[in-house]
Amino acid sequence: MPMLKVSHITKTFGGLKALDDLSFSVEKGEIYSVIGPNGAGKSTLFNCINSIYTPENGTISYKGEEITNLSSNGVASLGIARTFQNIELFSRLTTMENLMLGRHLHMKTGLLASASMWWRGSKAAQEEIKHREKVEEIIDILDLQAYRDKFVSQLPYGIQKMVELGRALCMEPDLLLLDEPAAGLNNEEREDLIFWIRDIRDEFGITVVMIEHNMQMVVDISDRILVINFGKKLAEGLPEEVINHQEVINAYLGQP
Amino acid sequence: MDMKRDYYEDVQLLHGKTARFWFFLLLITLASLPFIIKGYYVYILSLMAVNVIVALGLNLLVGNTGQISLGHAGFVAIGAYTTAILMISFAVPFIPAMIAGGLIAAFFGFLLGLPALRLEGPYLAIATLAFGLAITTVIGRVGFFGGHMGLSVPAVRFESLGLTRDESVYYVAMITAVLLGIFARNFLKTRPGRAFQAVRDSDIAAAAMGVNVSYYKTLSFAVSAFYAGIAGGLWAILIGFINPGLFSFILSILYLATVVIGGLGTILGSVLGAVVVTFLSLQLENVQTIPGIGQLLEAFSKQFMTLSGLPNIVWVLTGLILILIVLFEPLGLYGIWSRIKTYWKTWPF
Amino acid sequence: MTGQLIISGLTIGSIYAMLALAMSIIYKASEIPNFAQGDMGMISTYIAYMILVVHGWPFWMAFAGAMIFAVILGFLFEFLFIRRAKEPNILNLIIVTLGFQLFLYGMTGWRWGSDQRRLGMPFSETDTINVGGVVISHLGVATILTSIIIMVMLWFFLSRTKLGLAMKAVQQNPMAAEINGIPKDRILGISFAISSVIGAMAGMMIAPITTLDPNMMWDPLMKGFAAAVLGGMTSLPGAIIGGYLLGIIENLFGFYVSLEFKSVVAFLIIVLVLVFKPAGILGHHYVRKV
Amino acid sequence: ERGGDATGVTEDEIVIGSWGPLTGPGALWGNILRGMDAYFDMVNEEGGIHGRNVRFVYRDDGYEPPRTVSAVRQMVQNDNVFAFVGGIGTAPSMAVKDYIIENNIPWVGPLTGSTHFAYPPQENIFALFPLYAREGAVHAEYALDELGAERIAIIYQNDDYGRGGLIGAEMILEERGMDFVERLSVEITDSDLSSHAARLRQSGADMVMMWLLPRQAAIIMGNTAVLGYNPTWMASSALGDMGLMIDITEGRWEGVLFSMFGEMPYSDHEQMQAYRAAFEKKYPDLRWGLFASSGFVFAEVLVEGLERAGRDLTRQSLIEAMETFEGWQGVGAEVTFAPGVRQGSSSLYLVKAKGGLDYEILTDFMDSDIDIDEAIRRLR
Amino acid sequence: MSALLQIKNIETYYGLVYALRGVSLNIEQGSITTILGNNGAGKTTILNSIAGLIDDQPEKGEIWFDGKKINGMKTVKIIGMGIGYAPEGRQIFNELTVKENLEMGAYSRSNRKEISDDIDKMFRYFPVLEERSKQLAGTLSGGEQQMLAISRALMSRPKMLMLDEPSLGLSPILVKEIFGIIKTINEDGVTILLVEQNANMALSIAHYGYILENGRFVTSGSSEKLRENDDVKEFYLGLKSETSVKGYQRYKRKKRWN
Ligand SMILES: Nc1ncnc2c1ncn2[C@@H]1O[C@H](COP(=O)(O)OP(=O)(O)OP(=O)(O)O)[C@@H](O)[C@H]1O
Ligand SMILES: Nc1ncnc2c1ncn2[C@@H]1O[C@H](COP(=O)(O)OP(=O)(O)OP(=O)(O)O)[C@@H](O)[C@H]1O
Ligand SMILES: [Mg+2]
Ligand SMILES: [Mg+2]
Repeated sequence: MPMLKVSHITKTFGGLKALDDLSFSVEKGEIYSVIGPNGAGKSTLFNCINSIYTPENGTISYKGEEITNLSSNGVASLGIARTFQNIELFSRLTTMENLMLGRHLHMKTGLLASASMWWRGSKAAQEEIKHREKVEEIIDILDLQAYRDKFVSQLPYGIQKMVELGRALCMEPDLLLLDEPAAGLNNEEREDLIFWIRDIRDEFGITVVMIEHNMQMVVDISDRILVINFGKKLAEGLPEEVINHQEVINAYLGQP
Repeated sequence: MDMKRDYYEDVQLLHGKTARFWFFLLLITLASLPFIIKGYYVYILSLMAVNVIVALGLNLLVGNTGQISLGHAGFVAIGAYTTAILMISFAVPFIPAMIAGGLIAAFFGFLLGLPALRLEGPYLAIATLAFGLAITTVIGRVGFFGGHMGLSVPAVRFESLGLTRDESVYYVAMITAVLLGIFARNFLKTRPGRAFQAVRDSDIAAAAMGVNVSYYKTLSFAVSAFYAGIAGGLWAILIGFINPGLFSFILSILYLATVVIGGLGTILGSVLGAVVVTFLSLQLENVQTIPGIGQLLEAFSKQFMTLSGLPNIVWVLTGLILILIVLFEPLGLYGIWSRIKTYWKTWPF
Repeated sequence: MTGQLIISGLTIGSIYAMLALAMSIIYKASEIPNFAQGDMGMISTYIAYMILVVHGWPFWMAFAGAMIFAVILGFLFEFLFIRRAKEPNILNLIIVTLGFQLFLYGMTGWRWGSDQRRLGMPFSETDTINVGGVVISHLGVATILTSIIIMVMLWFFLSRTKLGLAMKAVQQNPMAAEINGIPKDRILGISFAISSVIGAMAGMMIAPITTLDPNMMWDPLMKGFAAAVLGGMTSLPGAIIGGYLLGIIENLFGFYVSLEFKSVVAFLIIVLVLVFKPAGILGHHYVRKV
Repeated sequence: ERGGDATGVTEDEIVIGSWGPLTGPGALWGNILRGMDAYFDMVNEEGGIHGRNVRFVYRDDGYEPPRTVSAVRQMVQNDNVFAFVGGIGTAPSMAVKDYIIENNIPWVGPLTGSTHFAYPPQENIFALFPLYAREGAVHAEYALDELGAERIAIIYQNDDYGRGGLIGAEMILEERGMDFVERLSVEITDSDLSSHAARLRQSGADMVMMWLLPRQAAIIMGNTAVLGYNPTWMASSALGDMGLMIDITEGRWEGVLFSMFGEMPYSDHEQMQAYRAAFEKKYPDLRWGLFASSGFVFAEVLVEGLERAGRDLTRQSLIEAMETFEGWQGVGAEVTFAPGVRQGSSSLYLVKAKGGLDYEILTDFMDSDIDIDEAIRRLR
Repeated sequence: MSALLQIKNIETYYGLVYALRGVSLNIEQGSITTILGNNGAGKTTILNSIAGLIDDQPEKGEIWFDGKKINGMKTVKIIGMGIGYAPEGRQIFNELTVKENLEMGAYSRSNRKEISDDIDKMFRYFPVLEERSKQLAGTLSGGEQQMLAISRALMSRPKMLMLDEPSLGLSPILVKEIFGIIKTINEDGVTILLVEQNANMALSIAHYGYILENGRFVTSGSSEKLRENDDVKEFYLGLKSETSVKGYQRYKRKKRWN
């Protein structure tokens, strides 16, 4: 059973078909990249998967279960995490608080429990402490120690991207959707990112679906690549197949 | 890295000896004040405590969840009327009546939270304004609620504890305010509070983290209304008389102003805002009696304005103070406070 | 009777519509609902009263004087207060407008005392025109016409010049507006001035009916705000339609159903409309894309 | 020196307190306080009361009950007020009533015709303002008996004041087997009354009773005039400030009947003229009218009480002295108090407005003996 | 050639954060100058300081543009002197259409004919914008927004154009094109200040380059010279010989900057 299966989804905006009868599936443990020209419908695809949009046609299923009509938070609770192209951090919170929000689904403290947090042993305090440990782990992995108590709106662009990745990791998802994670990173930082994404897959066993325009990176780490154009599948396959595909070169890569 | 930090420190109510010292000093002061100061000031402190409670709740909604309410006086009204009617018609003792008032207000908060799910900005402002208006209109029309005439609220007095009426109200109000303040602080530090703020900053990302946005939006309305309802009950026994006119739109706006000039999204801001606004609203009229300034104002009035209009100086000053605080300190009184704190910490550098 | 009620509704609705226009102009440029709007109009009306009644000068001078005063007041408000806001956020600015409202309210009471006063207008508020059994006062006709003329003029002005677009740009992203060379401050100043003038006209139109007094604009302002929201908050025709609708609903409901609940019901209807159309009748609901 | 509570009384001073709106929507009534202030100045100039001057403290409450509560507490606890006089408005007075009773502070003439202050009688409260319900009844009787009105409508403010008038008149109409042809309530915030006007015209009433604030009275008269509908208007004493009403109704006030509980402020009554002079001397920029003169009407009674209480002034001695009033008359109606009787006066007379400040007095002081208990029952 | 923009030793703070620690920079008329640097080095801060977007900053130093001192001036004035700016995060007007966004870019100009010609020119650069010209800009895809932001900055026909990571989010084919476009614009006489993460591309079109680290320039020079620099090679161009190993960042070669 594939981890994620998208079949025949269509999403239109006014007259524009952002996704047009698109189908593909992602296997567990894969790093699967989605590429395509600007405006091809890649982000729209992600938005359909995590239910920000509902496609007009077609179905999306996750581990065999249909998720097309769930709410966004419902999708998240099944173990699908994502990052955003334009950075959607909680801007007036600190890095730490942003990351703790990644733990939201794993925590249970309700209003009453949290109101009655009076001593170390109280339920809310215990839970905070426990989940802080997980968060610190992610902080260590992503080298975010220096930014722990900074407000995220004051962080440089690249660090914000890392915090967003960290927040998604804190959810301990099974499927991670990354929308242009390397945009705005320099060479060195991108290298780091490549390691991290590999680690994420190898050590945590998370399946990764990634949208990215940096071909070097895409080719480097993808198991398979999907190319879409005008919302339709243009090509799908192994990296070397795809980058040599003539239509992909014409529409997306350009002549070398 | 073995130098593991104690994560409890971050959520601990009072971290460090100094914090504990000041907090207990504050509690002791609050507890002993009624024996030191005159009755009128005890009354003012009680009034401040009541307004602190409203501000705490409203700040949760406006500052932390990012929703506006121009109808908070409506929740205060619900709390006040529930408390009063339970006490008058059903002989319920004050404390349970007050809690019932809070709960019923919370229920209405939940109801108002539903349309609020779809609305934002001025649209939400109008919806909440309409709510506040509807509550007072209905109360004013229905004889059971005392109509426009209003209700006299029974006095509360804990005689067995040897307290006078003023002292009784003072202690209930103060204890409630401190408790609710700590509650607010506790859930802002933990999961529900973070969810509120996530909804404020980006509802889309919040949902992607698994935060149920609708639930937290309505919850925040309900909790905020609960605070207002409790404050309503306290206010009712404090002034001893309620009528629909008390809970006007202007009052809602004053609450909002309290929160903003105190500092959005902070507990201390709510407290400072409520204390300062209450104080100003009671004391500003006395500028006319300050020697020197009083004569100056009179002379000015005679020359350019009217002498009989001079009492309006209260509004002029209130307006200016609101403007100045908000303009020059976007974080409100809380901002001023934290600036002073950093100044002392870094002094003399 | 229904026809009569609709006409009376239109008359008061025109006042709401003008205030709604005034509100939405500022909102268009800054997302601030200006709660000082009403009292800015009120104090300008007092100026007209001073010129007309106290000094006994002709009406057109009073009118001109009030309008000039309104322009200056609008500019000054923006220049002295709105512009100075550090890291402005909407709530802070709303409180600034409230502060200014209190300030003006206090100043008026201080200067003119608490007696209600009469502002005479060249249009009689009791001489009427009779059209098929439906009567409308001269003042009523003038009020309705004024509201339409203002709307049309504004609409032309904003759509024919860059100003309308620039206002929207400033509202949506003040920082981006500045880096595109759009003079944010000047545009805000202009919108405050325009809306102050419209508010002053509303004040002068309503004062002969409700008497001139420092409290006269609060209720109409709330209705105007509600009307603007009903119309869509940024749409000029929306503001006019919202104002008219509100006036008419109030009158019909007051006559046929209940006087006691007429204001509340008007508001509740607005909320109902909003639940189905969260951005008002002519507003667009923009959904943020990620 | 006799025992008893003499707070606020010193060798040469008596502290008297009051409150009312000097700002805000009710600021119009503020002149009552200024009238009182001018009156106490006058008393002090003439040598005070048994060698003591009155020190008058009054505070602005903006007609908001919570502020009244603060103001009264401040006056009691910080200013050591001996007694209160006036105190404007039903709701604000209601808010402080229990507190003043608890502290047994003499309170003469709350400025409200609500029944809450003398029914049941309170030891320390001496009500002077005619009950709204009585006033409504007087109006109805006059309209029916003297004017022969057949179709009567009423437009009233939806509160204690308006509803008081409504119920009083209604009780008289019921006695005669009649009913209002239309009863319309007005909210204090209403600024458009055209649907009220339409309903009035449709009712075909030949007489309309008006229990409103001046502003709303002007609005409704304007709105009905547009419709070409001109009934006979009969207004409560709260609308009795002719100077104001003539001005804001643009002369439409002419011909309106309204009631008064004291000498007309413009009358040539000698004492009233003296009061007017005193007021205009103290407040040259203020308009003399009903509100200012009411201040004198009410404060006069308190001062008479203080005179009667003698030099040994205590709260108890003042209360006892107040109870000796029997048909005493200053510039207001006759005042009578007794143990268990705390509504000191209740009669009014009717006036008809003519052009400008001219008026015609239509009747002597009149009273109506409606069943107060029944009125109270209906008001609830 | 003379210096169009001159920055003399500016220092910029965000509250207590010391972001620029004495930065000096000369931009020759008609040149393309690029600033490279790590995340958080302060690149955006330099551009914002020039544009006068940070309140009361820079704290020290001077900025001269076109013979006039511009620090302390209002943003609108500075922009009005002939600076176009496509900022970080695009900052488009979300609820205006694509076309309206472009018109706002030309706010300071009044010749309608020329403006509409220029809009057509932008549509030639980025044909997809023409297809989307009536769409609300906020609903554009990320890359489309980026194209819009660049076009909008060009609409004022600036003397100097500041671009903050223009290639961000663009497809490979467009990245190539965009650098081509920048070159064309420059050849039309517009001076360009370019902040980029794509150091390869940036250095391939730039005349001069500066390397910023921690709020200071660590090295600068002509782009040829920089491309020869070992540190630049390793850290910015990614021309390392050894294959990377996991945990590599902890054992980085120390930068020396000669
Ligand atoms: N809410 C919307 N309303 C109208 N059009 C939309 C909306 N969302 C997306 N579009 C359009 O749909 C198309 C696909 O957008 P999408 O964001 O999915 O592109 P993308 O593949 O992510 O591109 P990029 O690489 O530039 O981010 C674009 O042309 C965009 O303009
Ligand atoms: N508003 C702010 N408040 C406080 N500090 C800030 C603020 N904006 C930026 N900083 C700090 O200033 C420094 C420089 O930031 P800047 O955004 O200029 O970096 P950058 O070089 O543009 O990075 P990137 O490549 O990620 O865009 C960073 O350390 C950042 O944390
Ligand atoms: Mg995208
Ligand atoms: Mg940057």
